Amino acid sequence: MRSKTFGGFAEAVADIPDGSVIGIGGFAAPGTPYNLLQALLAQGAKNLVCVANTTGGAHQPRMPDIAMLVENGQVRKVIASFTASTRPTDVIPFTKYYEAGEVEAELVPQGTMAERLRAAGAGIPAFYTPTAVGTELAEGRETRVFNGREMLLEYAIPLDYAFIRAHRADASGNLQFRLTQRNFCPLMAMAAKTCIVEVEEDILPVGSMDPDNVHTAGIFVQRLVKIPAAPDGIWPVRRQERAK
Amino acid sequence: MRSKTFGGFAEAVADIPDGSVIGIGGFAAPGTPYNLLQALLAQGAKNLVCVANTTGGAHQPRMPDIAMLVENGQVRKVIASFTASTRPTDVIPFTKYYEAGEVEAELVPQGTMAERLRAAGAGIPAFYTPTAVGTELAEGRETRVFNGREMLLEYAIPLDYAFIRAHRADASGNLQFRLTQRNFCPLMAMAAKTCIVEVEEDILPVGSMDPDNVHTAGIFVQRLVKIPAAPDGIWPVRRQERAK
Amino acid sequence: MSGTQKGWDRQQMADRLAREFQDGWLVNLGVGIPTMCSNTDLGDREVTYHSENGLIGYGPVLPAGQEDLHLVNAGGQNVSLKPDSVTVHHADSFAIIRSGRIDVTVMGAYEVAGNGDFANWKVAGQKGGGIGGAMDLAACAKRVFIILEHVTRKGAPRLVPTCALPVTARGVVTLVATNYGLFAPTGTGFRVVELAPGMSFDEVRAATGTPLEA
Amino acid sequence: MSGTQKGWDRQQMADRLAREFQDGWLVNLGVGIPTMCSNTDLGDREVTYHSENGLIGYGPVLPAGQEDLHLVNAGGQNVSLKPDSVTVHHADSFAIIRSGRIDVTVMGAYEVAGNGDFANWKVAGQKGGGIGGAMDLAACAKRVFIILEHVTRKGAPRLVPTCALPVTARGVVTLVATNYGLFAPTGTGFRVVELAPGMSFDEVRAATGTPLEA
Repeated sequence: MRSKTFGGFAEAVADIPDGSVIGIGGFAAPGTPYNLLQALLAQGAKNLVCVANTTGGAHQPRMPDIAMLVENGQVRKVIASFTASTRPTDVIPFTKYYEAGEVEAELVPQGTMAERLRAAGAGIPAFYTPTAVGTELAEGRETRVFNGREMLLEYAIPLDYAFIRAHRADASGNLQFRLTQRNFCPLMAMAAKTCIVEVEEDILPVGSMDPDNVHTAGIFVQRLVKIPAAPDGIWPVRRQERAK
Repeated sequence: MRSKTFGGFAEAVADIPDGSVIGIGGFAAPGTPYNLLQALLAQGAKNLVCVANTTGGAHQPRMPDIAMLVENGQVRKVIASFTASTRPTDVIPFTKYYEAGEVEAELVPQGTMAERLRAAGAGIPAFYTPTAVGTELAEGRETRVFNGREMLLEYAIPLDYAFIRAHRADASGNLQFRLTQRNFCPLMAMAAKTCIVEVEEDILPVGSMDPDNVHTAGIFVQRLVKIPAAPDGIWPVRRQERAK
Repeated sequence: MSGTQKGWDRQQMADRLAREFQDGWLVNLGVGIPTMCSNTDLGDREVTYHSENGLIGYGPVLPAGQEDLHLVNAGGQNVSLKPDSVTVHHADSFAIIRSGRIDVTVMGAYEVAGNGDFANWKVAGQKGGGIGGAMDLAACAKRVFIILEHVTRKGAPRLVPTCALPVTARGVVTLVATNYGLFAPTGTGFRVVELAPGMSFDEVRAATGTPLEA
Repeated sequence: MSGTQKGWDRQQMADRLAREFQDGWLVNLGVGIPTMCSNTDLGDREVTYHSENGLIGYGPVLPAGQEDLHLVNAGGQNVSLKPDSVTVHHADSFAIIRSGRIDVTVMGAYEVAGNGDFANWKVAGQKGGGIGGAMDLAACAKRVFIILEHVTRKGAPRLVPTCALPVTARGVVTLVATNYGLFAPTGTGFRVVELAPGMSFDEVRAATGTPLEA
């Protein structure tokens, strides 16, 4: 079988065409594929649809995020559970471009987004959920009553690519995440035609993982890149270390 | 918090009322809750609906199975992916009662059954699937076209009780399964109001499990019973050991 | 509490709601003041905190320098593990929420109506907003507790007859803590469950935009 | 193969289909003869065997006395692990199937029609049947290969114009191995891909219940 291990991030994202739908894992820092995002900024593909929990925060210093792809003119549409902060004083970088009409956005409740990604990965085209019934998000959309409760019809979100970050991988692409690093990553992997993973630890030989404790099976993973040590690779640091 | 550990199987199933919907985990031997099934045979609850992959096989010696509950007059209906063998020569015990009209059955494709259980555990009342479209199982039922493909509407299967077998448990109910023991067990646990687990190893103190490698979280588990050594507990044995 | 205190501060609002938590509950705390519920001493009652990013059971935020950077709660704070903590992916985490297993979700809000509607994801005139897990939690948790200041900075009531802002969910709020007290929606207004120290019923009623029962 | 051989035996039918497997394929083998595909030597091509009970990657059946009783394939046989094996629960296992990631599923059948329909879950006059994972696999795998005897014990053809038995899925069969050869559905009949040793085209056509192209 062809090796899944790529030598660098540029090589791993080189063939991504304009117009791709890309899911980007991560919730806060854990699981966020900063290195792949940075490589995509350099690669320059345009008219992208980005699916992620957020577009990036208001905090400094900024890490590579979707808002930077927007600033770079690469994004047509974002599907996310936040397009603005809930604190009016916390203006996130994405909002400016969104309010100026330079990018489209689809705002989706977080659990609905997770389930729509899972549905894509599970061959389920659509499902019903109680979330968002009676809200602005459900206006003009199809609902149906089950057991006396109104439910909203939601559709799968299939991805062309998934960008995720994992703690460990073996050469066959079997992945393990650490603590809350898992979040959307396994769902994005399932939903994508091509899943690209930045890996924190050295890539292990096949046979190193307990078959019962693999979080994403290698059949969902196509490309692996080991993250080099800083400053060549991007690694989150503690707040007081950032302040130094 | 109240302890989840019960002293025996009889005690763990004592309060199950007539008419309950009970999911029974297992695929072939692994994960099958033989001890809980035996306790339910003794307990005697009637008009049960049993949800499981099979009703039990044609092989001898028989282990406790759903067909025995049927023979014992305890079952109103079975939901399963097999109500007969695909080999006409392999007549399973359930078939006799089913053909005589003594029990109802709903035949469900295995993947659809798994997904309907997961849906119940995930608060999804219904979903669409390509499986069984164009077959006898879809006759008279609602279908809908998504992306040019006809899909069948399927409903969640919520359970009153789940009976499952796990390899390891800690006192908070966190579970680990071994190899193909997992099968339907985590889905039945999610789908049920009350999940009862027979556990192979000694029940571990809280804090013994890696949080990243728990297969079913304790919040889905209400009752644990350690399986005693044979002959007090039921343990599958290898074929040539059975022949002795 | 001193005799000169008037109303509750943020921690006191959180404490008052946290005292409603029952032994064995699975509790989801929203970002901001609701997080402060985890500081409340519940005596011998044990609750499990659920964070929608796939963390079932977590402990206090760790001090600077001791954080595990792989471990955050829904607010992005570096929390700690408990002995029975479990991590799952986002679909499994929201399966817990959607299947009704969260005993209570505590959230902030811009306004709450007496019919149980509330709004917390979009301010007036804004394009887009911040939903996160709030709509799933609000629609599916067994109980929805809201913490908010009783009035806006301009003095307008936040307990209203009908939400003017786009709602997060309809008819779901079961209990509301403000700096003026604890209130329960009645369908057509609110009932005072408890007044904060130094607050009179008439004073609170005057600051409430919808009928208030004693 | 000796000059006196007429047709293929069970292992040869399995071998012939297995030789179609390409490097890197994810393959699901049904109970019975299809399982024998895993005995075929594929040279340097590597395939991964998927079993619907949540096993991704498995090796040969273990001899008596060496079985791990926690490890079975879909046929209940005690198979062995491979270095990259992964176990998942049933919903994740069928997510793999339903999302179209199985490159080929190989199944037995009672009959196959030239339009790609096939039947393998219910015999005539039976109440109920045995579906297992067959409907999910047949509806969703990229390719459906069928292995069956060319005729019934009574000599009736199993390659038919229309399935008389209730179908498992419609229009999905891509390749059929019988003891008489290898056949591809054409929509209105079958085309001979290869004849088994000792079989003539006319002989096979006479035993086929629907048009056969050379």
